[in-house]
This record gives sequence, C-alpha cells and structure tokens, in this order.
Amino acid sequence: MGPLSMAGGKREVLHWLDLLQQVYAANRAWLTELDSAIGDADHGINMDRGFIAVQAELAAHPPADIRSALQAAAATLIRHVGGAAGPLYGTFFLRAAAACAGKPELEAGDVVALFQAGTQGVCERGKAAAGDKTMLDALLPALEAMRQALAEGTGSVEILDRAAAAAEAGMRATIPIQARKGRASYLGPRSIGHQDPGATSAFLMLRAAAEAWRA
Amino acid sequence: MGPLSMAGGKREVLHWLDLLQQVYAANRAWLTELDSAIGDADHGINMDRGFIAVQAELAAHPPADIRSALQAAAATLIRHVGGAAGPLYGTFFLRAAAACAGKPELEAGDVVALFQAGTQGVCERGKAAAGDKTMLDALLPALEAMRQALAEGTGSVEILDRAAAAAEAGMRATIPIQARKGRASYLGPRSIGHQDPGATSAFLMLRAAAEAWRA
Amino acid sequence: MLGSQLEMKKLINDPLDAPAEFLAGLALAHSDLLRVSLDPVYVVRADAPVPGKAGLLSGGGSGHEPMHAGFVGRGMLDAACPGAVFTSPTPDQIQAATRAANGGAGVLHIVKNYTGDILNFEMAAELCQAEGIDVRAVVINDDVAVEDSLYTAGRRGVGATVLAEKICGAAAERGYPLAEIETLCRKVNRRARSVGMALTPCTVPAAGKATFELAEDEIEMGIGIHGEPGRERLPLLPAAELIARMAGMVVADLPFRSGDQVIAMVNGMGGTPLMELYIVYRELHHILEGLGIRIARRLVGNYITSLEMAGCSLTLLQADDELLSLWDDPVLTAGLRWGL
Amino acid sequence: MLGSQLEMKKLINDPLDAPAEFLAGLALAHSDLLRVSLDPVYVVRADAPVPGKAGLLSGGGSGHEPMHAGFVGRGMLDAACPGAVFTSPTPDQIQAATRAANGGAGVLHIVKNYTGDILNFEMAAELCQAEGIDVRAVVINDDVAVEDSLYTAGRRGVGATVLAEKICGAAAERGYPLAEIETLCRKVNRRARSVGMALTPCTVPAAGKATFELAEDEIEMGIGIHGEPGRERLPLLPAAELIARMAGMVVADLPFRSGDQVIAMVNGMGGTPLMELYIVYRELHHILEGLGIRIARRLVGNYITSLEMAGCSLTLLQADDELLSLWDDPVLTAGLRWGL
Ligand SMILES: Nc1ncnc2c1ncn2[C@@H]1O[C@H](COP(=O)(O)OP(=O)(O)O)[C@@H](O)[C@H]1O
Ligand SMILES: Nc1ncnc2c1ncn2[C@@H]1O[C@H](COP(=O)(O)OP(=O)(O)O)[C@@H](O)[C@H]1O
Ligand SMILES: [Mg+2]
Ligand SMILES: [Mg+2]
Ligand SMILES: [Mg+2]
Ligand SMILES: [Mg+2]
Repeated sequence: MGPLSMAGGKREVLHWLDLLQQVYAANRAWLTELDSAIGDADHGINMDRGFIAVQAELAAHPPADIRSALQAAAATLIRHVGGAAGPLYGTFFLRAAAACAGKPELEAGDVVALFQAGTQGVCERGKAAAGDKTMLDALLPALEAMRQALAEGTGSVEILDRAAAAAEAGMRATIPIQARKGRASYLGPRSIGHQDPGATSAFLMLRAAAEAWRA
Repeated sequence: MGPLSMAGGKREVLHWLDLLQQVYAANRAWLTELDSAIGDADHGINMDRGFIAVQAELAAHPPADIRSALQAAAATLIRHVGGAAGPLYGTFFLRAAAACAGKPELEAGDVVALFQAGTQGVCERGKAAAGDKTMLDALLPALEAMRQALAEGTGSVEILDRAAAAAEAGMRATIPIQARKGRASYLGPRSIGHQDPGATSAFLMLRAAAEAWRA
Repeated sequence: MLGSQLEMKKLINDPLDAPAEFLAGLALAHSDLLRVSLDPVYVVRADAPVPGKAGLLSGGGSGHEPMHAGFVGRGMLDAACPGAVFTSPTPDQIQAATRAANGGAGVLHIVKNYTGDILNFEMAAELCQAEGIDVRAVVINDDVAVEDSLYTAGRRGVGATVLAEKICGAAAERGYPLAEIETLCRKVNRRARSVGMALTPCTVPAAGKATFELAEDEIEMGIGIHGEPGRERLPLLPAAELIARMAGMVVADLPFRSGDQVIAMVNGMGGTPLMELYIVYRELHHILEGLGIRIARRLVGNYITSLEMAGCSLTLLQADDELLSLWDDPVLTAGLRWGL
Repeated sequence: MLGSQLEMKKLINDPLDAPAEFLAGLALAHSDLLRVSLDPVYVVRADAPVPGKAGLLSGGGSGHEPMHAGFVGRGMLDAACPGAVFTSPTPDQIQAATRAANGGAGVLHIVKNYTGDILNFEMAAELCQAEGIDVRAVVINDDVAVEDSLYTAGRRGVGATVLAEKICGAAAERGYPLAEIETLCRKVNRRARSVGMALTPCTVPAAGKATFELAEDEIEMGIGIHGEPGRERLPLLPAAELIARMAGMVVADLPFRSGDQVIAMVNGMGGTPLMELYIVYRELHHILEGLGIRIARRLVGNYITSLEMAGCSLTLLQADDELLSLWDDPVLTAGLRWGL
C-alpha cells in the first residue's frame, strides 16, 4: 500500500486516546507514588481521572475528525484534571489539535508536527526548560529523536518507537536532577534522587502512541 | 523492750509516707499501664503526683504527731490528686488520722483501727462493695486478715505482712471480675481479664506499711 | 522529659506542664474574655463575678479542649476548673473557682458523671456551702454506649455538657435564678443523648504512650472522652454505615420521634479534620430526615475532644422553643461565638 | 473502594467523593451562609452576587478545610472553588464561580503560588475577561521555607491567604473598588510571612497511603499544605525550641522589627488539638515580646490545614491601622465569625 500505509488516521488517534486511559489506570498508583515523594501524591489520580473523562466524552460525542478528537481531549483534560497536569496536558492536546487541522490522515511528518506543537504548548504554558525536572525532560528528547528519525526517512511507528525510547531515557535522567519548576522545586536538594512524575506520564503517553500506531 | 517495741510511732508513719512516695514513683508506669487498659491512663501519674506533694508538704511543715502527719497527707492528696483516687485515698487518710487522734504510739490494735477507719472511709465515699473491681478488693481482704492476725495476738509487723499478702491476693482476684464501679465499669465485659489499678495501688500501700513498720 | 528530648509527637514542653501552658496561652490570646489563676488552677470570665447573676461553673480533666476553659465568657460559663489530663479537678480548685464565679446569686456546678468528678465536686460543694454560697450541681449522663444499671457507675457525661453549658449560660445571662437554671440543665440532660467512636487512640502526655492499640482496619465504638477503649471493637466502616449505626443508637435511646426537632452536634475528637466532620454531618442529616427528625440547629467541629484522638461523636438534643431561643442567644467565648 | 471495605482511617465513603460530600454537608449545615454548585463545583455566598460589590474569589485543592469554602460568607469570600484533594480547581469551575460572584464590579482572584493554581486561574481569567468580567488576580507567596530564586517556582502561598481573605473581604464589604482591593491584597501579601512544620504525614483519600514516612522522633520542617515533605527533617523538639526556630525564620525574613505590631496566626494542620496550639501561641507570644513585637490580633486554631496532618504553621502580618480596622470588621462564615 506504499507510504500511505505508514500514515496514521483517526483510528490511530482514537486508539491512542483509548490506550492512554488504560495506561494511566494501570499506572495510577505508580505515578501517585512518584508524586508522593516530591509532590502532593495526586499525579496518577489526576491523569486517571482525566483520561476516564476523555473516554466518556469521546463515547458521548464521537468526533468527526482527528482535530476534533484531540480538541475534545484537550477541553476535557482542562475541565477535569486541574493541578499542573491539567492545563499542561490540556495545552498539549489543544496545540496538537490545531496542528492536525484539516488533516484526514497523518503522514510521518504530521505526527512529528503534532508532537512538536504539543510540546511547544507545554513549554509556553509552563515556562519550564530542559533540565528543570518536569515532563519536558521526557517530551523534549522525544521530539528531538522524532526529528532525527524523520530526517532519516523512517515511518511513523519507528519515529514513535524512537521517541518513546528517548522519553524513557529522559524520564530516568530526571532522577539526579534538582527540580526547578513545579511543586518538587519547593523541596530544594531533597528533590534529587526521585524520578519526576510528569516526565513519567509523558513517557507513558509516547509509548502508548507507538503502540497505537503499530496496531 | 516488751510489747511496746512492737508498736509503731510517728517514725513508722513518716517512714511509711516516705516509702509511698518512692513506691508510687517506681510503679508509676505500671499503674498507668493498668489504667490504660480499663481506664484513662492516669492512675500512676495521679498517685505519684500526690505523694510527691505529700513529701513536700511534710518537709515544709513537719507534723507534730501521727494524727497531723496523716491529716496533712489527706489534705494534700485531696488538693493535688483529683480523679477518683484523690478523694478516695484522701478520705482514707482523713479517717485514718481521726482514728489516731491523741495517740503518740500505735499498738497493734491501733494499727488495725487506722486501716479499718481508712477503709471504712473509702467505702462510704465511693459507695462500692467487695467484688466491684476497685481498691476495696485489696483493702477489704487486707482488713479481714489484719483482724484475724490481731485476734491471734500477733504484732504490727506480722499483721501488716498478712494484710499485704491478702491485699495482693485480692488485687489478683480483680482480674477475672467485671467492673461495677468507676471508669472501668463503662467497658462492661471488656473490663474482664485486667487487674484493677486502684487495687494495685492499695496493695502497694499495704506492702509499704509492712516495710515501714519492719524497719 | 530530659533536656530537650521529647518522647511523643506533640507540640508541648514538659508533659506535666501542658495543661497549665495551654491555659496561659489561652489567657494571653483572650485577655478580653477571661482570666486564668494558676494556683489553684481555674479560669473565670474577665468580668467575673457578675453581680446578681447566677454563676455557671464546669470542670473536669484537661485534654477535652476547647471544653471547658474555651467556653468561659459571656453567654456561657463563668468559670472552669481543668484538672490534669483526663483527671478531674480537686476540691480546692473547684472551691476557688466557685467563689470567683459567685456574683451573690449562687453557682451551678455542671458535672459530668465520672466517679472522680462526682467525688471532687461533692467535696467542693460541701466546702462552698459551708461558706454560705448557694451551690447546686447537675450531673450530665448522656452517653448511650453505657447502660445505666446497678452494674455500672451509670452513664458517662459527654457531648450534652457542651449544649447544657451554652443553653444554661444564655439563661443565666438573661437573669434566670439559680433554681431555674438547675431545672433547665436537668431538662437539657434528660432530652440529650450521645455516642462516640474512635479511629485512633490518643496519648496522655505524662504517660507517653497510646491508651490502647487499634489495627489499621479496626475502630472503637462507644468510647468516652478519656482515651479509654470503647464498648466494642468493630471493623472500619464507610461513613454512611458508621453514622447510620451511631445515629440509630442515639435515636432509639430517648427515643427521638418523627416530628421532633433537634439541636445536633457532630463533634470531632481532636484529630479529625473538618472535611470528615461535614461528611458525617451530611450522613446524619439524611438519616434523621428519613426518620422525620429535623435538625433545627447544629454544631460541627471540635468541641469536646480527647487530645489528638481521631474519631467523632454525635449528640442530639430534643429541642423546644425555649431551648432554641436560648441556643440562639449571643455567646462570646474562645471556643464558641455568635451574635456578638 | 469495594463494597463496605474502607482502606484508611477516615470518616468518609468513596475517597473520590469526599470533597463533594464535604461541600454537601457544609451546604446543609450553613444554608443561611452559602450555596453549593456540584457541576461544576463551587461555593457562593447565599446572597451572591451582591450588586455593586467587588467580588472576592479564592480556590485551590480540597483538603485545607475550612479554607476556602468555610470562608465564604459576609465579610470574607463571595465564592470558592475547591478542586480534588490537593489539586487546583479547573478553569471551568473558576469561571462559573467568578460569574456567580460578580455583582458587576469585577472579581478578585486570590491565588496561592503553585504552578497548577496559577495555570488554571490564568486560563479562567482569560475566559472571564473574554466575557467582559473585570478579573484581577493576586498571587500569595508567603512561605519563608522556600527560597524565591530562579531555581524554584517561587515561594508557596500558605497562611497569608487566610488573612488576605479576611481583610480584603472586609474591604469589599465596605465598598472598596476592585483596584483598591487588589492593591490591599498585594499589601497583605507583601507584609506577611509564614512557616509550617509537620509531626505526622497525611493520607490523600484517593491515594490511600501516607504521603511520607516519619520516624517516631522526627519532624518535617518547612512543609507546605499539600502533605509534601518539608525542606528538612529534624529531631522532635520541645515546643519552646521548635517555635523559637520557626518564629526566627519568619521574623528574620521580612524582617519584622521591634515596635512592629502584628496579626498572628497559629494554625493547626488538621490533626493537632487546641491544647497544643495554645501552648504554641504562648511560646510565640513570649518570643515576639522579647523582640519588641506586639501581637495586636490573633487567630489560634485550624484554618488552613492538610487533611489530618499533625503539626502547625505560624503566620505573622505586619499590621497598620487600616489592616487592623479591616480585621476587626464583622465576618460571618462557617470557619470564622465575629461581630455578627
Ligand atoms: N512549569 C511546568 N512545566 C512543565 N511541567 C511541569 C511544570 N510544573 C510541573 N510540571 C509537571 O507536572 C507534574 C505534576 O503534575 P500534578 O501532580 O498532576 O500537578 P500538581 O503539581 O499541581 O499536583 C510534575 O511532575 C512536572 O512534571
Ligand atoms: N467508687 C469507687 N470506690 C472505690 N474505688 C474506686 C471507685 N471508683 C474507682 N475506684 C478506684 O479508683 C481507681 C482509678 O483511679 P484513678 O485512675 O486515679 O481515677 P480516675 O478513674 O478518675 O481516672 C480504680 O482502679 C478503682 O480501684
Ligand atoms: Mg501532584
Ligand atoms: Mg484513671
Ligand atoms: Mg482520670
Ligand atoms: Mg496537586
């Protein structure tokens, strides 16, 4: 079927959102545990609540296209999550939706554009930078890996696989960092030695994307 | 020195009060522990506070005679102990003091009279009876033993030794009883299986008396 | 306590000094409302004695804050005498406080039904009467967890004490004579019932360790307010089931009936946060509504506590117009205030 | 939660329902003061919107009761929007509450400095402004435990929030225009400093286990209000040493100076009994007295809590005549009341 078979469509995006609900339900306790150590013990609860609501919303109002699916996810996360994660992941999906406007199918380049727009949104909304021990420490390396994979001409699945691998490495690399943004920064040096919950949920998001596109 | 050498005087009474301070200090934790199980965890603290105050009072105002020593102990206990133990032991010493009025020395019969008056006071003040799981379950058998010993013509030390032994048995016999008076009665059947703190402090009081008279 | 080593998780200094240091802090914070005497220990209204007003005095062990010292002030108590933690006050404290509260119209002692409290208040009353002060005493015994029988020291006095102090305080402020306040206090006691439960034990400061142990999935039902174990140990239950059970015990005992209006108190034992107490209140509201009983007035908060114990108690008082009207009168104390 | 099995020692039903059931209970108990909306979740004054009055709104995670919902009422907040436990509210809640609080003179958002709170309030403010509501926001950041540097998200907002809500609420009631209330709120924030400590951790209901572990002889110093660990772990200290240390941190930071008069809050974290809080107040009083600082007004109690955590926080506000006068104005809310 040629290059088009490598592209993802509405089906992949919906599958991804569906997987995210399962992934955050399964990792609710872990994310919350990570957030206990350097935050306020709610990150897993927040993500789980958010994606249960996204599923309910999509089931109640099946979206017409990719853009509306991502847009609905964004609005629902903003409305149901709260905390730092709500506006940040909400903005991620809001910008991702805009990047998919008018696109019935996502070519490899479109997938990268989606994540680029979303990550850019998180940067602007949260004003954090690489190395601040936030979700960006998973998102930024993932984006970098995507760009390289795209430049090498690989397809969406491979791009997302490499992104997930980079996110995982970025996630682990948050462990020795002292937080400079978010709630963990209040701990000062005591934030060192703990993996950032948001970087972990971001890695899970990328791994789920790879799985969705592969299926 | 004949029978008079068997009698106790002011020295014995003061020694007894002095020993009581040491005994309740040493058994403060135990009495409190017993009171935790079926009461409010203060009996050892109460007795300790009371007899520290008695010591201080007697040191500040050396009593002229036996009666004033016991009277001072009574007033001090009433003023410093509170709870059930304060008025009950306070009344014990108040009545004991009255029984010693005008006596410079205590013959064996006087010793029994002292304890009889005191125990009678506790009965009247607290309106409890034998088997209610209170200090009376140590005091009443002790008194009975004293009377018998006196009838047999024994001296004060032996009288008090037998009283202490009877008090100890009475104290242990409170274990299987369901309390019918005092705070432990609120526990209903759950008071069964625990030794009564007040019966325990009463036994300690008698054992200290035996020691004081022996010395 | 040795040097700067503290043996339990409390914001205190020497455990034996805790009650007195509490009172000193209370006096510093509320010098407009009350004065504190430290030898003997008692608390009186800043303007005591109020000439011609019947005096209202209560007392008991410390560890139940804000009761009683936190209820001294206009529209409630004239004086309080706190003993050591969970230990009733001594006659000399009660006597001194009675004198300080007596504005010439006599003093009512509101006494909770515990052997120690009864004995010490009785001795004090004798001493005061010998001085010519008209002293009356009402014994509060509202705890339905304890059967009143020959085989107990009767029922414990718990939450109804707070309601009686508020209502009788209003009556005294209005100028009721002593005998009428005594009658009123007996009426409140007769119409009020309470029950309490504990999620956790508490630690008497001078004892240094918890009064009992509870597994992670157990609660004590039918506790008093002295950190003692309750009547039975139950598995941990959701609020809906727990409060249904507790409300059932209270309602059946009086009994409260459909058509009754009540003053309800949902009381925290000291370590339970407000979020939980209002969740409890919601359950209680719905249960009583289902029985046709209307909550006309309510208190939700920590009023009669057991140190840092987690848990709650429920108190219901069958109200009538007189009681509601007195309830609504102004009160200005550290622990309860409205209308002023 | 499955069936009637509860996994933690709390008086709740389904852990996820706890914040909403709290609000329902609050509304049942205080229908004279406030109304509650459950979708989206917010609380407003019973008489909101008050025409022509600038509206005052605050919000944040649940678990800090009585703040903020318990401060809705005359002389304090017009509306509050509580999120899930320790989770800031969402923009739609804030937007709906802002509308409900807007009497036509605009609404001030009092926001505590946490990334989540800031982001959600910012988004809500944009939405409200797009609707034509004049919305201002003041960010409270009074916690001296956190250094304000490039390397943190700034200082946390803690106890000063309560003082700002009381003082700005009085100003709004007096008819101050929105811009002046905004200025006043910044002034309160600028002149207030706080620090907190924990004796025990707390358990987020939906998480089911404690947020951190502390040995029997350890405390957390420099905590916030979200059950998070503090800046450092210290050995358990007697109140005198502990409060000297905490007061020192607060005083040095502004700095407060000899001759200053302050409004002081000794706040319990939820599980600490009143006895201990007044013992703390006594220490604070003497320490400040020694520094020539006079406590002109005070609050001692549980006002801004972390569920059932044991511990306390201290807040000092450098007062002036305007602040004291506004402080003394009447307030009538579930959590704070005087003069009415
Ligand atoms: N300014 C920021 N920019 C990007 N991510 C952030 C920022 N602040 C916090 N985060 C992320 O949010 C995560 C915490 O999310 P969550 O626990 O849901 O919110 P909250 O901290 O409000 O409780 C952190 O682990 C971090 O990765
Ligand atoms: N009515 C009574 N008569 C005699 N002894 C009693 C009576 N009530 C209680 N006691 C005794 O008092 C003891 C408890 O004393 P204590 O703990 O000091 O007082 P409280 O019960 O007030 O805390 C009980 O163990 C019991 O022996
Ligand atoms: Mg969090
Ligand atoms: Mg006792
Ligand atoms: Mg006692
Ligand atoms: Mg949060």
